[in-house]
Parts: sequence; C-alpha cells; structure tokens
Amino acid sequence: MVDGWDVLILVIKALAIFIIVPVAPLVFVLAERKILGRIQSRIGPNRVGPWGLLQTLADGIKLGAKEDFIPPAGDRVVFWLAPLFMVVPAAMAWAVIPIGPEVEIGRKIGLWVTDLNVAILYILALGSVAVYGPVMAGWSSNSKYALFGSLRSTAQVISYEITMGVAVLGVLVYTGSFSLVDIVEKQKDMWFAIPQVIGLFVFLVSGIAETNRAPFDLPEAETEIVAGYHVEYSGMRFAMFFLAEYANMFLVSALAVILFFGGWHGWTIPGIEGLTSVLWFMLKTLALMFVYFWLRATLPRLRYDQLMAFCWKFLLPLGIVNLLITAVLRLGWS
Amino acid sequence: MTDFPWLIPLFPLVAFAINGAFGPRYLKKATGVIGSAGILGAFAATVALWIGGVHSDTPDFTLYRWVSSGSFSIDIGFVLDPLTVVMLLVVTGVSFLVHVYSIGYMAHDESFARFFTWLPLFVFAMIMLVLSNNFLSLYVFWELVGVCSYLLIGFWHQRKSAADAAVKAFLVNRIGDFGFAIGIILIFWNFGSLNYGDVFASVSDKSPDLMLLIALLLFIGAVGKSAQFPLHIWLPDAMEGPTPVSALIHAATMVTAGVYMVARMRPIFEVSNEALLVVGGIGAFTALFAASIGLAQTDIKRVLAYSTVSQLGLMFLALGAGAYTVAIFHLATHAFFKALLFLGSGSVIHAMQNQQEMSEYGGLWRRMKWTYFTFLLGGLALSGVFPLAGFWSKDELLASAFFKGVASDGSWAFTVFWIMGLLASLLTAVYTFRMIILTFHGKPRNAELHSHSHESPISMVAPLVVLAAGAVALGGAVGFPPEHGFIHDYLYKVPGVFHFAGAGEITAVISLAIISTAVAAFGIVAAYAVYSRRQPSPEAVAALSPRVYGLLYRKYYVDEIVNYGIVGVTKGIGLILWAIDAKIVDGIVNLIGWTVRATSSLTRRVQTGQVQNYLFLIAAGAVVSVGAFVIFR
Amino acid sequence: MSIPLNAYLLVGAILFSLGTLGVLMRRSVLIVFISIELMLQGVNLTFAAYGAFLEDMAGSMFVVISLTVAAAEAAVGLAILVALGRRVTEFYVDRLDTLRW
Amino acid sequence: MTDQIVAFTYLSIVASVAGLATILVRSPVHSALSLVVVVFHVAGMFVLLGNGFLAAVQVIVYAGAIVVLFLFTMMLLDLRRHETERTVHRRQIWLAIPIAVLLFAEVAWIAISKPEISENLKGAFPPQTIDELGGSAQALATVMFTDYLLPFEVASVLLLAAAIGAMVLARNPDEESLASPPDMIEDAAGTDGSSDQPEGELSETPATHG
Repeated sequence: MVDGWDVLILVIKALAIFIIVPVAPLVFVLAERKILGRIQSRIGPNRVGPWGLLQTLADGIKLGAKEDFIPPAGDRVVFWLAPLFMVVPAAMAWAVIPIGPEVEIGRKIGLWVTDLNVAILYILALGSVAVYGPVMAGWSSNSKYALFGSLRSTAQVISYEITMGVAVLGVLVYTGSFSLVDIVEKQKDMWFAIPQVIGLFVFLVSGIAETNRAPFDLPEAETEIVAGYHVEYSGMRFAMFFLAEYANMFLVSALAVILFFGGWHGWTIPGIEGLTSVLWFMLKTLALMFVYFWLRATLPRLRYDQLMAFCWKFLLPLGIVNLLITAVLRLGWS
Repeated sequence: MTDFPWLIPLFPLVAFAINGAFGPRYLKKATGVIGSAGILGAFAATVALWIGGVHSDTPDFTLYRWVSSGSFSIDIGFVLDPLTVVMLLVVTGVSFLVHVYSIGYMAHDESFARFFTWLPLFVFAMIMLVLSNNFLSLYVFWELVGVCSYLLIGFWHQRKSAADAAVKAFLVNRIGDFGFAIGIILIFWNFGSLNYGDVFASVSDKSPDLMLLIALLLFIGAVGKSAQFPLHIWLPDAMEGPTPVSALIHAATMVTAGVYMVARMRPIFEVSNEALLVVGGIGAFTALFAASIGLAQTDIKRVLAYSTVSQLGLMFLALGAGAYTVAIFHLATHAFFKALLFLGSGSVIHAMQNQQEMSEYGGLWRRMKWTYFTFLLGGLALSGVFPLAGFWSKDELLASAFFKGVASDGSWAFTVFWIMGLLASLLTAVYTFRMIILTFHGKPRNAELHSHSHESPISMVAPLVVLAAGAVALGGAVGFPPEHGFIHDYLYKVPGVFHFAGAGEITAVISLAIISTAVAAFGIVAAYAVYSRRQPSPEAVAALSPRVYGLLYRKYYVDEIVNYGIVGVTKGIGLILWAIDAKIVDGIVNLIGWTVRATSSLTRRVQTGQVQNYLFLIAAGAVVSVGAFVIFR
Repeated sequence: MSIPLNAYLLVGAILFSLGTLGVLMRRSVLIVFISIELMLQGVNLTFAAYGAFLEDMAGSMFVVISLTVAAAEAAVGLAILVALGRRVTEFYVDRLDTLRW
Repeated sequence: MTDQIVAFTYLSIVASVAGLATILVRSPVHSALSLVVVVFHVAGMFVLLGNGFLAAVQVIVYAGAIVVLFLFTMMLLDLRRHETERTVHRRQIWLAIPIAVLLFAEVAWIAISKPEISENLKGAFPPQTIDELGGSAQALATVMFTDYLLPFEVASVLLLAAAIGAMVLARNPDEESLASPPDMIEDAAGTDGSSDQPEGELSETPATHG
C-alpha cells in the first residue's frame, strides 16, 4: 500500500518537473541562438559570461524588471490569465512522459510521474487546451494585430491537431494501448519510426505547426502582424509565452521520441541501465530539438493559405493513407 | 490452395485505384501499362488457380463477413469450382488482350487515363461477379458491371449519340435488373439466406410454382444483361463506345454474365421444365431474329453486335436444353472469336479514320493483310467451319437442342428451336461473309479513305494474332472429342452438372456435325454468290426485295415499336391522367389548400418568429411532462 | 464510489437548469448557443454517472454520441452565424425574426 | 475516502458557480471561458467516476474544438460592441426564471429521491472488468464496435454531413470568383510551397524574441 516513501518519491518527481520545465528553456534559447549564429556564419551571443553562457539569464532579469503593462481597452482578467494557459498545460503534460524504465533504487521506481492508461489522450487534451493561450491573449489585448495572430493561431492549431491525432493513431494501431510506457516497451525490438515512417513525417510536421515554430510561425509573424497574439505583452508575462513555446517544443520532441524513436531504448551499460536509458532519451530528444533550430534557420515562412492547404489537402490525406496501410498490415499479420 | 484467390480481383482493383487517383495528372500514358499489368496479374493468378486445381467438394471460400445482423449474414466469399475457373480464364485472358490492344487503339485519345480507369474497374467487377458465392454480392457486381458499361459506352460523352446510347443501355438494363432484384428478394424471403449453397440445397423443399416464378424473374435479369429479345435493343446502340469496349464488354464478357448466371443457377431452373422452355425459346427466337437483322446492317460494328445477340441466343438455347457445359464452351470460344472480330473491325475503323459504314469500305485486304487474315479466321470460326473453334462448340450446341427435342422426351418445342438454331447458323455464315466481302474484297468504294488506310500498330495486331490462334485452336484443343473433350470433363466436376441426354451417341453427333457444317458452307457460298460475283454493292442486293430489306434494315421496327408503342402509350395515358389530375384532383386540393390558408391566416399569429418564445414553450412542455412523471409515476 | 449517485444527478440537474435559464433569457445568439452546450454538460454528467453506477458502458456510449451531436450542432450553427454575419450586423435572438411567416 | 468527497465537493461547487457565470456574464467571450471551466470540472467528475477516457475526450472535443470554435466565430464577427447593449430578454425573463426554477425543482426532486440501484439492474462492466480490459477506453471500444456499431456509423455520417453543411453555409458566394486565382494554380504545382518563395527576405535574424 501507499507509505510515506511513495508520497515522498511522488513529490520529488513533481518537483523535478517544476524545476526542469522552466529551466530547460533557458538552455534551449541560448543553444538556439548559438546554433542559428553558426548556421548563418556568425558567432552568436558571447558577451555575458564565458562564451555568452549567461546571456539568457541576463535577458530573464531584464524581462523581470520591465513594467507589467496591460492595455487599458483590453480585458484585464483574460489578459492576466492567458499566459498561464500557455505555461500550465506544457508543464502538466510532463506528468505522463516516461523518461526512463523502471529502476531499482531500494524499491522499484518508474521514471515517470504517473503511468496513465489514457496518457496519449491526456496529452492531446492538454494540446487542445493550449489553444486558449493565444486565443485569450489575442482577444484580450484589443489590438488588431493580436486578433489576427490569435485567429491564425486558432485555425492553425486546431487543423494540425487533427493531423497529429491521425499520426498518433497509426502508432496506437500497433500497440493497442494509450499508455506511453506500454508504447515504449513495445519498441524494444524495432522503433516505430520504421513501419510508421509516414506517420513520423506527419507527426513531426504537425508538431512544428502545433508549437507555432518556423516555418509555421504565422501567428507571430514579425514581418506581417508585428508579433501576433503577444504583441501587447511585456515583462514577465511575455517571458511566460516565450518559455511556453520552448517547453512545448521540448514536449513535442520528447513525445516524438517516445512514439517513434523507441523512447529510452538503446545500448545500455550494465549496472547503470537506468542512467544510460535516461541519457539515451535525452540524447534523442535533444537531437530533435536541434532539428527544430535547424528548420528555423533554413526554411522561410509559409503563406497562410499554403499552410492551410498543406494541412488539409496533403498532410491529412497522407495521414489517413498511413492509417489505412497500418490497419491493413495489422489485419494481415494478426 | 484456397488462400490466394483474393489476388485475382485485387490486381485490377489496384490498377483501377492507381489509375483513377493518379492517372489524369501524373501517369497519363503509363496508365495503359499499369492497367494491362493489373489484368495480366489477375490472369496469372487465375492460371495458378486452374493449375493448382479446385476442389469441387469445398467450392466456397469466405473472404470476410460483410454484414452480420442477427441470424442473417452476408459474406464476401468466392465460389471456386471449374465453372468459375473457366469463366475467369476467359474474362481475364480476353481482357488482357483487349487492354494491350487498347494501348494502341486509344493512343491519341485525350481521355486515355480515364479509359484505363474504367476498364480495370470493369474487369474487377466482372471477376467479382463470377466469383461471388451469394446473391447479394452477385447483384452488387452485376450492377457494377452495368455502371462500367454505362461509363464506357458514354466514354465519348461529348457526342450526343454516345451519351444517349449509354442512357439507353442503362435504362433497358434497369428493366432486366428490376426483375433480377425481385427474384433475389423472393429468394431471400423464402429461403432466409442468400448463399448459393444454402439456397440450392433446399430448392426441392419449395413449391415448383414458386421456383418457376423465381427462375423467370432471374431470367429477366439475364435477358437484360445478355441482350435477349425483347431487351436486346441496347446492345447495337452500345457500339457507340470505343471498339475495345465493344469487344470486351459487349461481346466477350459482360453480356455473357446472363449465360453464366443461368448456368450457375441451374438447380433453380431445373425444377421446372417451363422455365427451361422459356430460356430455350427466347434463346432460339433471339438467335434467328438477330441473325436476320444482321443481314441488312451496313455499319460493321452493328453487324457484329447483332451477331453477338444471335450467338448469345444460341447459348441460351443450349442452357434451355440443359447442356450447361456446351453453353459455357460456346461462351468461351465465342469470347475469343467475337473479340477477335471486334478488334479486327476496330483495326479497320482505325485505318479508315473512324468510318464505320461498310459502304465506304472495299478492297482493304491488300493494305491490311494481318487484320484481314485474322478477321477471316474469326469469320470462319463464327460461321462454324471445321475445324475452327466455333465449329466444335456450335455443333455441340445444336446437337444438344436436337437431342433434347428428338431423342429425349420428344418435346416438339426443342425440335422447332433446333431448326431455328440451324437457320440462325445459316444466316450467321451469310452475314459474316457479306461483311468480310464488303470490307476487304472488291474495289475500294471510297478511294480517298482507301488511300490513307494502313496496317495498325503492333500493339493492336499482336492481340489479334493471339486471339486468332485461340479462335483456330481453342475449340479443337479443349472440345475434342465432342462430349468428352477437356472442357467437358473439367466442367463435369461442378457438382450437379450432368451429361446432357444423348451423350455418347457419337454417330448421331457426327451426322449432326455434318449437317451444321454443310449449312455453314452453304451460307458462305451464298454470300459469295450474292456479294462477290455481282457488283458488290449493298444497294443492288437491297433492290432484290425492298420490303424485306427495309424490314431487316429497320431491325423489325423494334425500336420504333418501343418508342411509339410503349413510350407513346405511356405518354397518352399520362396525358389523360394529367387532365384528371389538373381538373378534378387539383380542384379538391386547391379547395383544401384554400381552407387551410384561411384558417392558418388566423392561427399564424401564434408564430411570432421569436425563437425564444418557442423555446419557452418547449421548456414549459418539459416542465409539464416531467411534473406529470413526478406526480403520477 | 463513496459519492452517491444522487449527488452526481443533482449537479447534472443544476447544470441543465442553468442552461435552460440561459437559453430562455439571454438575447445574444452566441450565449444562447453556449447555454445549450451547458445543458448538454448536465446531460452528459447524468449519462456518465448512471453508466458508472449501473456498471454499463451504454452511458459512456451515449456521452460519445452526445459529443458528436454537440460538435455537429456547433459546426452547423456557427456556420449559419458566419453566413448570417454577411447580412446583419447584430446577433440578437429577438431581432432575428425575418422568416416569421 | 475523504479525498473523493473533497474532490467532488470542489468540482461540483466550481462547476455550478461557473455554470451560473456562463449564463450571467455580459460578454460572450467570458461566457465561453466560463463554459470551459464547467467542461474541465465535469471532466474531473468523469475521472471520479472512473472514466478517464471520457474525461479526455470531453476536454478534447468540448474545450479543444467546440468552445474554440465559438471563440473563433466571436473573433471573426467581432462582437465587442454588443457588450454595451441590453443582454437580457426583458419581457421573457419573468417567465424564464419561474420555468427554470420549476424544472430544476422537479429534476432535483427526482435526482434526490432516486432509489439506490439494485444489483439485478447492473450491466456487464463492473470496475474490475474494465480494469481487466485495460481501461475505460478499451471497455468502451468493445461495446462501440459491437452492440453500438450502427449508432457509431450513423454518428460518423452525421459528422460528415455537418462538416459539408458547415462548409457550404460558411462559404461566401460573392467571393467565389476571387477564390480561384494564383493560389490554386500554385497548389496544383506542388504543395511544398515554401521553395517558390523568394529567399533571403524572409530568413530571420536570430534572437528576435529576446
């Protein structure tokens, strides 16, 4: 039964998430700026601290010290709530992400906060809740740029959520379980990236669109609508949007690793399997994060109609074809 | 062995899907190759099925359960017996050759990809029709081949005549399909199952009258699909479609679905002699009737169309006589030589820049030697000359009618049918050689077209040669000796197929063979005498007896009778009914309407247009009904 | 299952009645719409509660069907509103009575 | 099981208050956001009922799709200025309140006086069966694709019809002549439109956020 240790372990896990989710983006922002710099034959930030390592920290302090401005014609309550709706789902989703197998430290401890039997649905649900951030932010700002940004964001996120769901369904057909731990265990011999290569493509593209990243960053297109839905935000509130974006990227990458790249599976060193597994998981996730930065440096932004046409006329049919193929293969083999 | 037959329909279906999805935009001419490859795959799988052998003891093979509702279920399943295999070999084999031929024939058509979308779909539907093991899927694919036929007849839908012909084919078929559908419903009603096996097993428990009714209704479907009198009128018009379509659908495969269906349903037909008599009678009459029309037609494809109707009539004659193997045998040989003739005529039409009137032809044989010789072989086979394919099958066919009439129970009707069949064979030989002479011999009647004519490309000639080889050798190869040839022994494995009466009386068979050969030879000589010795022009022949010629040329006025008789009478009745409706019924209706209007102009005050008023009433209603529940429960 | 069925049903009744009230008294088309969704929430809760206490999956099934209906209703209803938006500028239920008779 | 009672009390109170807010607030946007709160708390009650699948689907469909659609429409129509007008149906409110109260009284009375469920009424899915099947999703699937296959299919057809109907309704007939031009042609050329954008102009400078 439940004893004190279990509660303690649970608290530690939860705390870990609440530390990692806000801190990781600090690292990612610096990494992104450095990588972008290298790709564009520049050096990147190098003034604050050794090799510019403290640049993000400095930016954070700057943002924290800025005035917290609320547009007078805006809707105060909604304006205040919007950033929370961005950050909280991104953090909550980590509750079901398994970063490693069950390890033995005095007792059996799974390297996840909870192994929900509807974990994937839970994450999709949180993903659909994340729409509210841009919507509320854009509407409550009472500014036309912000409104445009949130209109775009809504349509984009809702549309790509469907393709993402369809891509995930392909994996579910293989595993027959919503539990992420089960899904990872099923990939012990073969990553789903191989039979589900189309699904992987659809998932990654939808993931990039879901997180509003380049080349799908239309909701915050600087050149057209200034900065989209968070144009009126400043200070810590802006920082929260910023943080949520990177947290979401991290989440989508981790999810892709779990669904398609075998999660924590990899060659392990005997004796410290738990540690190597976590390292594998982190390595794969960071590799996908690098893809995000790389895409941003490489691809120009899409036009809005291209974005929607791509989703509905190409990606969704592709996902459905993938699902059909998967279903037929499963029927054939079962 | 029974784990791969699903491949047979899959190949054409995949070809259809690929061509349909990507053809018009990306594949274009490659669709021809993909379509042909798909059919070749189906053919190969069929051959594998044939060589692997089918077990006649367990012919059913269930693919999956389609509908399951209570005790009633419908499976998508296959019936795998020799009859199926023979049909599949014919369908896929001829289809493959026609596909290859079409690559050349349709090369310059804008809608090339569309053509190679519908054609594999048709082959898929036809294969599934043949493979079906229950009435529902038979009916579904029966309709699907009809749809494909419609699409392909109206392939050049820009031409009004083609679009009209497509609609006509569809409507006429609908009459037949209606009977067919009622028959199937009756079967389900009385048997509670739609599986062939279940139904056939309990046929003897039902009353003969009911079985006669069901058999006749099913036969109406066959009459429509196989273009038998009086529903034959769609087939000649169907020649508006591209010639490969005519060859494949309207000669070799789809129109034989009726023959196949009756052969498949033999336990139902055999319950009553009346049903067999009707089948044989319609067949014999149609054979003679269509053959006589064929004498006077000037459009080369129409001659072939009436010839097809006539030959199908002969097959039904054999079915009526109970000689199923013979009917299927003739179906197979006919598929080869009639496809050959159609494709040959297509080659001629191709060379003559789409001119189909034989009055513009003449003297083509020097310019198109390959086409000419293969066409000649096809013509000889159709006429039933020894030892070509048509001889073996047609001879047995007539013999079966003869034996049914004379030798068995002395049913005089079949003696008459036999004579009609014999006359039809005579006329067959006459019109066939009239056609060959008018097309290939004599002087060119249109010098300009003649000078532009040329032999067709290799992809068109090659199928002709293959089909010609089939037309020459197939009959002897599988049908010799009569009654005990390969195909007979093979088909006898089908449960319930028996040797028809008179089997084994080899001397009688041979004497009948001599009669039928003599008839064919007489017909050929007659055609030669009329068309070649004299000035070979149709007008001169027509002048011999204008009245008869006119009657034949106008196809016994069947189209006109249908048009003025049925359609006109229907319109007349409609007019009278309309008058009644307009004056009396409408008067009453208007009175009622006026009353309603008067009252409603008072009551409409309740309609405020305020949605919430209505919603309020709904809520109040809910309160009252829930309250009633609370109080009175 | 320490919570009695009645408690769930009561919450369902509250939501349903509030939705009814909203449908009947608000003028804005959108809020009427939203109130209908609120009624559906009450109904869904009742279905799910009965399903759980009767240990029958029919309750969940009904909720799923109800979700489908709600989604279809919202899509069509809002499409009508968007189409309406091209003709009129104000969305009050009591003003939209052009199709009276 | 005090934790369940605490959770239920919290969920029911917040759901009721948010429901009240949904129908009372002035702005449709606030109303929609209140509905989201209701949706979440009802989803929480589904979890309490042991039906995690339903809770997730509820959030995905209601919060993620339907209410977002409402907000989207509100933004599209820009309803802000209506907030200054009268929001309540003045003539009808005096009828509406009694009717709603009466309805509530009746339904609540039924709810409270409902006798306990006897064992023989219970169906085939007690909690342990659901656990054996692997969870509420699997349990629902077993009935959805067997006993309720027809309703399931009908529902899917309904969705299809609604999707097509919504598209037809929302399409602007006046803009149809404008809808075909260059975009469509480009789409036909290839869906990967990013490559035919002029380069250089759009490639971003780093750290535009910071």
